[in-house]
Amino acid sequence: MNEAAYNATELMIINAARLLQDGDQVFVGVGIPNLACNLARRTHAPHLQMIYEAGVIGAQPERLPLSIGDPTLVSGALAVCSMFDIFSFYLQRGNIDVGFLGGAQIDQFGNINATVIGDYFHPKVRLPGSGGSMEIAAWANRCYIITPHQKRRFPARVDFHTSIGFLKGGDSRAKTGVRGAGPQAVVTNLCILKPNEQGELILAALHPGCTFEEVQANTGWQLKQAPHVEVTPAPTPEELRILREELDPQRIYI
Amino acid sequence: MNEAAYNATELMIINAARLLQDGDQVFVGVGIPNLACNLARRTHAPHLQMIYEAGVIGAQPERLPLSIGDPTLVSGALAVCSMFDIFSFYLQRGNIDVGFLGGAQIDQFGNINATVIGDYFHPKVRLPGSGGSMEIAAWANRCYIITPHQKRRFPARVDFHTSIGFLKGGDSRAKTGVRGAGPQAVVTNLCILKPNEQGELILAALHPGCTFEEVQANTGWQLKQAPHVEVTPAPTPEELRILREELDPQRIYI
Amino acid sequence: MSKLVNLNEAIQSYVHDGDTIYAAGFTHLIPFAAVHEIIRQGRKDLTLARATPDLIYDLMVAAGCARKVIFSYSGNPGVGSLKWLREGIQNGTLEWEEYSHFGMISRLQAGASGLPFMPMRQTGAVDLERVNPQYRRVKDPYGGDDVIVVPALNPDVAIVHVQRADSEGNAHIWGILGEQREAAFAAKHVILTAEEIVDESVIRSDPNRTLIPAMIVDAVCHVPYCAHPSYTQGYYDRDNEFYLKWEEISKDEANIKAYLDEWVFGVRDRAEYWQKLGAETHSRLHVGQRLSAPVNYGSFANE
Amino acid sequence: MSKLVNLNEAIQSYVHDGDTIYAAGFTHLIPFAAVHEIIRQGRKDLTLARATPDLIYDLMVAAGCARKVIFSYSGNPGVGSLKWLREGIQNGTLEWEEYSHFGMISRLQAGASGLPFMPMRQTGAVDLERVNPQYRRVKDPYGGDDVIVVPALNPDVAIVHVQRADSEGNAHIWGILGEQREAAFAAKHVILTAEEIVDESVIRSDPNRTLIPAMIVDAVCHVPYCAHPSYTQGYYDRDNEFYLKWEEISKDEANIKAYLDEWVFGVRDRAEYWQKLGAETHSRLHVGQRLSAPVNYGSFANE
Repeated sequence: MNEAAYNATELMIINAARLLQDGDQVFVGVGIPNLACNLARRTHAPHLQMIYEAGVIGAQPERLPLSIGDPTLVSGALAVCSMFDIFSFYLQRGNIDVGFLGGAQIDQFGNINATVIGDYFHPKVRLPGSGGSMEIAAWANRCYIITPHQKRRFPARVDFHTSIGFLKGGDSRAKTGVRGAGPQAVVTNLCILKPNEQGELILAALHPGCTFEEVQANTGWQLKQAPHVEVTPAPTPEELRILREELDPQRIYI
Repeated sequence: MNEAAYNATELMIINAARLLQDGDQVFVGVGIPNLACNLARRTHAPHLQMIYEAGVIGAQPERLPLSIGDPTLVSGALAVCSMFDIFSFYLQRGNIDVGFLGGAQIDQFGNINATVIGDYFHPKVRLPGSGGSMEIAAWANRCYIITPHQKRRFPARVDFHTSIGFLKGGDSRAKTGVRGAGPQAVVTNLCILKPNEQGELILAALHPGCTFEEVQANTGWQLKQAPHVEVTPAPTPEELRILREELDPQRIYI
Repeated sequence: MSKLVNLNEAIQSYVHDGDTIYAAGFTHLIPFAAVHEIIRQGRKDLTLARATPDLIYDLMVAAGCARKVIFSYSGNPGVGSLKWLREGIQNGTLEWEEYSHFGMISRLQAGASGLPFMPMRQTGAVDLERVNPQYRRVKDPYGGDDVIVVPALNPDVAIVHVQRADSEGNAHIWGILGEQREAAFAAKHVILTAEEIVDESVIRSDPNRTLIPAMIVDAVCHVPYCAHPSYTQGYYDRDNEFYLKWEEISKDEANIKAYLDEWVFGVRDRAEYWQKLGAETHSRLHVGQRLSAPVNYGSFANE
Repeated sequence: MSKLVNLNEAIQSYVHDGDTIYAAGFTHLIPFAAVHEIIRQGRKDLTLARATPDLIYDLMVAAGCARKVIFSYSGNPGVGSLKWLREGIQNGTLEWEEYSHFGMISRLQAGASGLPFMPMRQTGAVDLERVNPQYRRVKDPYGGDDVIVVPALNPDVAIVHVQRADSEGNAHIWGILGEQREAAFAAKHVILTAEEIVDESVIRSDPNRTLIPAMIVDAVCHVPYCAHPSYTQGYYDRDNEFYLKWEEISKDEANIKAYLDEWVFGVRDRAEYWQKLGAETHSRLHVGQRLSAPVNYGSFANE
């Protein structure tokens, strides 16, 4: 990775932005997903729409929000509704194209643990819990996970299924009857993992300068590789300029 | 009945108004119930509040509405919500004190038929159906029925239970688990019927000049009488003045 | 991306023979213009779902568009009955499926929420359950009484009239909300008709008022006076005289044919219909001004 | 009939040791002033229910008011964790019951609707179901997949902050609505706090904005700046600096005690608290004006 040209966070944001499509209805959290959506809107996906679990649709924030319930998300939004409505009429009904997920642990099948390290009733570390992610993972048409690549974050099996990816692989997700297609990519500072046909996360693309060995060393299972592992195009000067000058000029997240 | 002094409709409205209590939250239809509520508000129950199944709370109509969805009910109301909310959060939750009911048939136990005369699948006369009355009858704390007293309207058994009173009497209503106390009075142009402890409608009060025989002749079952059948006080000049001059000056309903 | 089209194109694209349609609106905002257009286009075998069929579905039944009605109150509210519906049911020429109001809107709520059903407390009135097998029961897994459930209703098309919308279909609605929102979210396609097409900035000035978002809308049609003889809060009054006259207009084949010929087939669109109503009716339905107090959403522009 | 009382009287009357309380608001309108008053009054053994416990419940746990929390996301949103809650759970000194956001608000929706439970579609994530037996399953009587259900939550008291209310408790809310309305309808008692007490005519000018009706409200308290460090849309900004500082303020017994002594026990009420915050904070939290476009409800006065 060319540390001089861009940092790990910028790299993840830019690669996440590229996965978004024009017209996507995106259920978005603050921080990196928010920046990725705004970058996509300013580049190839001007009609992408951001939806917040707090009940805000089509936000046009005048400043970078700290929380998903920030007042700047509301002023000038297209619509605001109750949380019950956003989860019922939007997410459960199938109106959300993309969900972003994160967590302390992501496993070989894209399952996520954001609840607890250790035993649930006698926790070693208690984490915040599901929030909206249990339903987002199940019901958004596609999900993306953005996370730094560290071995402790990528165990073979998570301690707790806060939200599911492909469960145990094969047709185990489909058999639960959930409507969404599950996690379509995990974007890290080293690479992009994607599910193969069995729902197992495999190496799909390396960021410039990164190697399979580096990725494997930071992954808790024997990582498979796609037949043709791609190399992601380096962040362009224009992507970096928008990110740094327009979206996060105070460098709160990047 | 002193026909010169007041007509049957005025008599029913005034007697219905007297049954309402200050502070009652009343689920109200247009026409006679609407006039009864407005009369009660202008006499002994200034804090009575009218709620319409269309989702209007605390209406202050500038003119007499023709339908329960009239725009004059909305302008200046305290609150307007969706129909789903009015039935869920207000009625089913138990926030409604009084409901008004009507129908083509009312039986010995206060059950109402507003659906069909004859067989449901091969109707002799098809009536409008439940609308909100199935739930109002079950879930309002108290219900009142206002109807002209005619034999065909008071059969011993209704052809169809659109909404229930005391079902077959005894504890049969309580056993259904519905929360409301059921019909507390039937106000007609001849008398007031009230349920006895078995839930059977019996003669509780006669309007001035009316007789038990007259009531019995217009009722389809052997009518019991309360130990002390009262005589309702005649409409007062003030009640009649408010009704005629303030509430329905164009005599649409009265 | 603008979705503005003429109402006749929208009907052509989204309403097909055999569809289940939900023309929304409880007394308020009933989209009569859209239904007149459906009749003009000669659609057949429709299943017509509405809590209150109102004159709008009585007219469609009379015009021969309907195979079936799904409803919860089939009267002319505050006036009387709906002759064509009533006779269709009595004669067995019209299929029907019946609920209470709460059952009907609970079906839409389930449909709008992506759920298979919605629960309701029992009412003790079991006759409707007996005649309509779509009413079912579910055990309360917490040990209370059984609940009654109704299945999701997901119409092929919902037609929803609103006060103002932008060209993509983000819509402000006020006044009686009925089941507008639930019908729109439940339906597979949404045709939005609006009194006014406004700039997106008007919508964005009050996002809490946006009850229907563009993402669920397929077509946006600018149709002033779409709701007459129903009404649009703040735009024109309910034509109560028309509702009272319905008994006469609908009383027999000859009368209803005359009405259809004159007011549906005899005009090209709603603009012509409204002109034809004439100045006296326009003035009778005029409403005065009574504005909402504004609210401050706050500006967060960089100082 | 006016229900205006001081906040301390309202807390005294409606919040009792051992109660289940729901201090509503998703990020927005969180009633910090009410919770400071509960702490000042020394309430014990409370069950604290909120989708996001946020700093408000972390503070209550630290102050020793809580026996149990019911929640769906226990972080400091956008910042980090809630130390006192986390340690209470880790050490086993605090009982807890956990849901997803949708599970939590579905519990309120059931409670607000007078239903025993609400159904949700399956998510495949069964671990929470396994550890929380309040999650149950119900067969779909129409033959689809089982649905997940959660039981009604009916708190003893909901505390709901709003922008403006009349003296009886009819309240306008705008901006993020969270679960304000559901919590109020679900609760046995409702304490309403408001930035402004307005004349009933302001409420009546926009009835669609009235999300909470007086009939379910027990006490109305006029408490400007009630929500700080949370915010009130259009009145003052979220104090993000305070949320960022929480890590430090809450980091140990000494720090949190100093905070409680100074900002909770050290002031009489919210007016004193707000004064104490000082002019710089006031100016930092100032929001500009961005008004909603008015709507016309129509006047129907007799001509």
